[in-house]
Amino acid sequence: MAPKDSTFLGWPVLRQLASGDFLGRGTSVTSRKTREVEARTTTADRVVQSVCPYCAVGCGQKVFVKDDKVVQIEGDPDSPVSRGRLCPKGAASEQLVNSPSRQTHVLYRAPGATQFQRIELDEAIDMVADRYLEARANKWQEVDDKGRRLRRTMGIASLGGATLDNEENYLMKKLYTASGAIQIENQARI
Amino acid sequence: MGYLSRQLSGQTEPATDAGWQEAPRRQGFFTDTSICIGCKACEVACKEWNGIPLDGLAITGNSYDNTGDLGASTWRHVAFVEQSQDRIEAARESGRALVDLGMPSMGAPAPAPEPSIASPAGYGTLPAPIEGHGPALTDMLSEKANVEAGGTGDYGLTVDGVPIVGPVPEFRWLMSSDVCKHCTHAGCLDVCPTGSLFRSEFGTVVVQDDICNGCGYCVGACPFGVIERRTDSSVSVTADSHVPNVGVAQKCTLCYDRLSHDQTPACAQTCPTTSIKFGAHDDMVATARDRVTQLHEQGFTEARLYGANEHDGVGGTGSVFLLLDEPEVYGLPPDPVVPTAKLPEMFRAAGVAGLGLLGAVAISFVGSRS
Amino acid sequence: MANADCIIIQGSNMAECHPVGFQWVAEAKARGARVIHIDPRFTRTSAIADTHAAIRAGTDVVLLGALINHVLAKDLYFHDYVVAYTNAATLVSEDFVDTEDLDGVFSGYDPETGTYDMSSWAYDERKDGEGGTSGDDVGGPSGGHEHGASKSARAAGDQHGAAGPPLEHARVIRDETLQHPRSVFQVLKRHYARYTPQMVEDLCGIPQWQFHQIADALTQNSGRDRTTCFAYALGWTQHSLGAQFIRTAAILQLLMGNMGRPGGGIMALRGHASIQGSTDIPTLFNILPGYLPMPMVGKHDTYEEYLASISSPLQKGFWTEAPSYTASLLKAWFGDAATPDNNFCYDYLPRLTGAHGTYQSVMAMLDDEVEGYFVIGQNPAVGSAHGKMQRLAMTHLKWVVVRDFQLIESATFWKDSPEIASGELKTEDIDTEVFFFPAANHVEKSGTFTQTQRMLQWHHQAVQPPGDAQSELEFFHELGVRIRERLKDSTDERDRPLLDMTWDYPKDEHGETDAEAVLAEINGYHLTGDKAGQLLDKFADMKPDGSTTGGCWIYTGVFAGGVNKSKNRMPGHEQDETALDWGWAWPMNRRVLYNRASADPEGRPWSERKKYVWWDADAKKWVGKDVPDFPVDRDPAFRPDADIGGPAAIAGDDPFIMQADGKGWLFAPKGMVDGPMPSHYEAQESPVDNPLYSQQRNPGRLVYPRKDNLWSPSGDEPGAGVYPFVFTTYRLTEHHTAGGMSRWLPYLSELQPEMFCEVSPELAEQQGLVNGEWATIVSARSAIEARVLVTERMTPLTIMGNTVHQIGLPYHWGVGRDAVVEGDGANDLLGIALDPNVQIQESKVGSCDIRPGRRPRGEELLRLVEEYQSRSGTTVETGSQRVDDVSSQIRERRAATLETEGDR
Amino acid sequence: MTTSPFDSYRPPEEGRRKRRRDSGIRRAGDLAKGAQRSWLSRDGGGRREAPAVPDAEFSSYYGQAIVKPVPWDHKISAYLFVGGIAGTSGIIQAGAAATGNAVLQRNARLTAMTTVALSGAALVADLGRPERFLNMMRTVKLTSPMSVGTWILTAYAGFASVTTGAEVLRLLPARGPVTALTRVTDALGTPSTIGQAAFGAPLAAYTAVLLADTAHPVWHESRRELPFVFVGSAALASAGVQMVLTPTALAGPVRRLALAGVATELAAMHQLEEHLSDLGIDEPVTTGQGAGKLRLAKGLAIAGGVGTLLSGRSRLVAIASGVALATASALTRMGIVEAGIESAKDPKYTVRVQKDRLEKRRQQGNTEDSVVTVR
Repeated sequence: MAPKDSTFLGWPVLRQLASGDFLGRGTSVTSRKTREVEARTTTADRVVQSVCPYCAVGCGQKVFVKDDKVVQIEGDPDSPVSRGRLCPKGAASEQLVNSPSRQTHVLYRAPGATQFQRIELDEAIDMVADRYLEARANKWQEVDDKGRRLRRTMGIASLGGATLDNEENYLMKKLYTASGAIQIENQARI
Repeated sequence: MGYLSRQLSGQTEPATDAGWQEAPRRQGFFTDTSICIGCKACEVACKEWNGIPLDGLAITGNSYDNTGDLGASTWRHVAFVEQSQDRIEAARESGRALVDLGMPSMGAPAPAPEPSIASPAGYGTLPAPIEGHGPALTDMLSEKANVEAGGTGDYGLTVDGVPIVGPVPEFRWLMSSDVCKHCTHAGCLDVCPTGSLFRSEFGTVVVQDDICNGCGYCVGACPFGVIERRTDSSVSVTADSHVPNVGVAQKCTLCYDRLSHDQTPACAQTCPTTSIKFGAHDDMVATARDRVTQLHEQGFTEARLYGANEHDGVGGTGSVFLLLDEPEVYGLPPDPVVPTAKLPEMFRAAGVAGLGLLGAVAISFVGSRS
Repeated sequence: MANADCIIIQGSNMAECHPVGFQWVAEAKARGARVIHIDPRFTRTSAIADTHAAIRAGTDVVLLGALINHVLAKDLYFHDYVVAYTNAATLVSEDFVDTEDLDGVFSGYDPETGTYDMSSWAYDERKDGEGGTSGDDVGGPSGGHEHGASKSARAAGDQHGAAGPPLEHARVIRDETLQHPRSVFQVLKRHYARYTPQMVEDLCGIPQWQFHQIADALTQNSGRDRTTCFAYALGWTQHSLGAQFIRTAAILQLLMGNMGRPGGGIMALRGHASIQGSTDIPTLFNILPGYLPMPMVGKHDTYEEYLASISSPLQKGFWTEAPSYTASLLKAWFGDAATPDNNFCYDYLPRLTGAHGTYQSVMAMLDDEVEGYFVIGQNPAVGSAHGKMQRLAMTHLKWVVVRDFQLIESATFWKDSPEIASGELKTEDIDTEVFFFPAANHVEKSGTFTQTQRMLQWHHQAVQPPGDAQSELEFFHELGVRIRERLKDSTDERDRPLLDMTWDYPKDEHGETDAEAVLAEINGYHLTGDKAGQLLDKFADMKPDGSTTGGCWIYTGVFAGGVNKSKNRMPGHEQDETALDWGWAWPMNRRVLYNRASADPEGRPWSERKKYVWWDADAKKWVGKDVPDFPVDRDPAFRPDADIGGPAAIAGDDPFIMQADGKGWLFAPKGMVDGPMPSHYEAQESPVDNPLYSQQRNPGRLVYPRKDNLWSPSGDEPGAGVYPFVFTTYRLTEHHTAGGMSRWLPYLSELQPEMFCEVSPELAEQQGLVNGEWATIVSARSAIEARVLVTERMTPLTIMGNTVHQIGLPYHWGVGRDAVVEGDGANDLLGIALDPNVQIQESKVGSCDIRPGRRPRGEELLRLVEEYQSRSGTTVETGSQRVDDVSSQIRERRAATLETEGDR
Repeated sequence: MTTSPFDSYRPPEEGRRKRRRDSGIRRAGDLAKGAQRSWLSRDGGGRREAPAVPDAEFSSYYGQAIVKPVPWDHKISAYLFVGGIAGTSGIIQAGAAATGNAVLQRNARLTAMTTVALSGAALVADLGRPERFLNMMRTVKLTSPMSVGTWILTAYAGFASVTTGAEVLRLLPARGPVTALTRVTDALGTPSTIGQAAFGAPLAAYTAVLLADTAHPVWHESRRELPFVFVGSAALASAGVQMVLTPTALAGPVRRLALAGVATELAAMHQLEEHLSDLGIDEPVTTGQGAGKLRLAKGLAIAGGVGTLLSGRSRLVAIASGVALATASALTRMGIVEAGIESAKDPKYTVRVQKDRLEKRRQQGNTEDSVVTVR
């Protein structure tokens, strides 16, 4: 190991003369930072196996976490689907997760308002729950014109799901159906 | 000077020259452009791993290339070239001409290898024999003779007597992922006055951004126009809007940090079609030669290697490419020579000039003793 | 796919949209496979393919039909396979009349409703049974499944969606010589007789030599020891007869014997991480989990009617177990409240009265019939057809909930949509309440995605979501809890489902709903007996008596033995290429559906090369590289009694076990609402007259004539010249759908920063377009601007002697202020015309004009669009009539086929 | 043209769609022309607009540069200019000392110190990270003209400070510390004077190598001529300065030096242009911005030379000539720098030189050293 850069003996000019690297190309000119180089993939606290969130090929991803922050996402060589490879979108997953412009607060826009305003998550869910039941009641259809049973509401529609987990789609369909909401769709039909 | 010139050109083991005792095998890339699909995953994976800032949000109108060229904030660049038939024929012809020139064959030309999973065939590759089925090269030749003799295609390779394989395509779209060449004799490295650029134990050329003082000399010394000094016009991609290493020379490090921990470089790891291959340099060169041989055997004489010759102007490149047309079509120099190769000559000329100056002054003072 | 000897990529740009999946194509190529790309544009896929054929958008049925004709006429089909495994030998009812005889419609067409009575398409039967129940209603069960089923499932002709159309029994008449004029084989032959190479050249613009090149590649690489694989994507589905495109390929693949075999099949390349899962466990209006239909009023009023409509007890296959699947689902949902006496709360389910798809909903919003809208991980303002209608509709809502990572255009439409810019809308006048909830992403929650080959993969949570961000699981569970809380004292009967619904899920250490518990509920449990409380091992364990639960029968087995198999992660290099120990594929971890077909009728592999699943005579069971998709101990020689049904009725040589007759359907007696065999119709908007029939467009398509959904004239209709060019929309590698996950990321944005249009040098010359400058594209709906990319990758086609120019438009950009890059949205040009089977809009082809320069701003934009409309004489009626005029005698003949139905 | 057994394998010509377009349709080359438009310049790009390249001569990648120009501006020209003056002044002061020309000696030494300080400043100012200029001292890189130059400059500055110190002390009243210091400078006087001269020559000459040791065609290809251009330029510039500062009676040697400098520079410059035009890359030095400066420089050099020759003994003419010569040198440096950067920005220079020499070698049957191989 070469002496500390700060010391006189660490002066590359002397290291040039001392080492075989007379022209100062390699061993003699490395800085301490270089000699102690680390990789995010090796310093991570844990590695979690995940799946790419973009298209439906289902490429395997390895998520590297340090201090409870995602520091790197790359292809999982173990995956027989993708063999560790990712497309540009998959390769950008880390940016998707840590995007500076990502929203982390609930925003509310009142009727006619020109701006969003922040509101509390808890309050927001309550507001939605109230409106959900109101819309459900307002547009409730118990029977059709022939008196046949419909027991549904046309007041609520939903779009989306192809980017979600199966478990999430399951709960959504269950809740909507039990509420009588039928206008449920997702990207499969876009 | 003798010692110096030996260090400045010709075949050599760069890591050893740089003082690395028992260095690992030299590492490098082989980029097979014939199977590149231009997805640009390499560009993104590289930027993501190395935290490289944004460099521009304008469309260029140059096919699908909105990156432009390699630079301080672009360490992988995918080139897109659209060509119609006449250009393809020209490329095929120029490639054939190279064969006729008796290009260095680096020992016995490798026999055409059976296509293997390791190296997926790509652009225009003809069907290879599958367990006796399917058209083999010989099948097609006999087929041709057969058809010309008024016979029918035994291998069903013909439409109305015209074989359906291997024509010069009417149009083609070349894609090629360019990267730092990690030259055996690296101009950028040798002209660096601070020792910021250094030769790693893997034989790669790396910038130490904590050392570089941004003199910019390396920029002019690179025969491939790879390295560049980062300006403050780069745009941050992080929340703190910090742009790293402004005023410092930047280029591909061949993921020195990953290599140091036995990991594949980000670009090679992500490449969906293994167009970018990574490994020991001589293995890469061998693979490259097999591949070009395979394509030639199949009649695609436009295929050629770039940088696989350790006798060339930069002593061979650490990143070897398989191209399908002349280098300049991809924005690569056709005969790169590292400027430092001529250093002894330059110093000699400067020395003479300097002595001349001394002499001239001396003479001007002759007989002017007051 | 890597095992294919020839790969035909059509209606997909695989290398660009699924680069990593494309590695298998590259590998097949390395092994010597031919790769053929058929697409309107020369794309990055074409660059690697051996052959690229530039086809006119929307004419795929002509090409595929011609291939069918080619293999039938020249006897190039896989005879043994076709006879044994398809319904080629089956006789069709005497009542059936083909489009060839009715000038563009099949028998049973009702011009009033624009729908078919399918009874005349039925098989002929040994004993006289009544014809089947009338066909699916519009957007009936087949909908979800059509787009949902992937690959072989669809390829096998399994079009009947939620088990869709039952056959009363399997007593069909077969003529194994295929000579009988009413045999499916002969019917098919006649139907496609006019689909010739010449027709391909004239209509698709593909020269005949190239057609032969494709045909030879296909035929030489199909048969006993070679297989060809088709890959398609939205280039096929997004048409007014998209489902029929896929059917045509399915027919072709069945004829070539490429179904249920390694390296064969039809691969659906899908665009979202769990789009397969979101149809298996649907957030779709028309189906329940496992492709069980949503009850339709009038058709499914009682539980019995409902079950009967799914399958008849006498038909073959696993759909006869539908009562078990349904009961288990209802038990999973309504728990103890669901009992045999109340039909497991079947009446809790709301009823459909027709199609309630996203486009119908949007039009309902415009009529103020919808109050609230949940937009979850989707960006309709940019990603849905007719963006303007989408955005206007949202301004009619009382409230909208948007859940996403970034402030997508659908969350900010009220302040920066194009309509604000054009003055049509004023922010202050928009009374819609907007709730934006930050969503958790894939590394911030655990759960399963189902990828395009039906494989479930568990993704583990890596970190906690930031700030208010939540998973949908957490949000909707919490919403449900609070809704139930508000209703807990309700005595209103309509609230019973919400209150009886099972909604108590364990929470993980972070207090969040445990996704694994939900997956377990989906898998299902034994409720009674010695196994009570244990997870089900297979869907065959489900019972119709309420003694089992299970939220989605096809997913049952993911928890076999109580182990979450979606977490299986045995490295690929440690197992064979089938990789059964990575993730879990439905059904029962089968990787290739109907793989019984990979062996000959006697159960021997068709060839050593294509060995996959075969009958081990000694062990008396099916063995091989994959889980047999067949009763494992069913002897090939077994022949069932015609009077029994269900799995027991599957003969030893009936590979297509989900089909009512166990055969692959060359002719669909049921399930396809717009015809038992695909016929070519021109797109809703097309510069070409349909030369095959006087019927220009698909008579079964869904059109919505309204002032805000106009169609430009087609073919030689007056005014068609005002919109002379064809445009097609598509994706780029560098972006993702409507951009919500890509246009906010600098690294992706810089790779494709601006909206552009691709035009041929000829078109550029003709219209004065300059590379890199601006151009304005005008359709009957809207006008957008884009940078011009002049490229020889776009080729003018000669169609029936005329030059047809096509324009390529990526659709990733939207007008907003929040994204890194923005631009006009190509989807704004589109109108709404839907495929009747699957309710998918036609977004792959439309008519437009293109001119140099930027589009006008403000109101001027509207003027421009109106000016074009009036110049072309476009009205609400244009392009909206269902049937085109035909001779009176044809009209009578058509009517006759309908009356016969009436009489029966 | 048959290039392989397979090329005869073709689908029938008739009925084939021709992708090949008739003339007048844009191709890659034309696209490059399109690339000239202003919208190309990237916001936040720091990118150069690519000049269009005629497709006929050779193909390029959308006309983009192959090599990147050094990120240098006229601070470097200034460095070359003052560095040259410093170096030569260092020799002049020795000559003056040897010939006991005290006035010339003092002026030369003060000039040397000032200019060497300026050159150092210019060098640091041109760095991307000026605060790190000391890293130049981190290593001694014989392969790096800039490193070698830095050490030359340092050594030179060391000697110069002693000699200059001596001159300064001489101007001060001899008492107290001054006397003590004078003793030191006297002791070091002679070796310093010689040292300064010894390092003066390389200081004036090495900058030619600094430029030549790059991939800029104009600089690299003129590597043999450039040193002589530069020493000539340095000589006439420093002589010019002394003609301005020093009474004509004492300026005889520098007038002779000026003439020698003018002669050398003109001759070498002529050689350089000849050589470049042989290579077909002389445009940057014969036409265009840089070339304009070079022509002007030539004119001023001749004028200054003639002035010196004819009436160097007239103080006014001497001053005028001196100024002319110095300006000429400055312009030469700027012209060379601009020409070199221009030759890097346009790929045609890079490609032309390389293809020609490649072709020449191939004709000689030498293919062993080609970067392109086929096996």
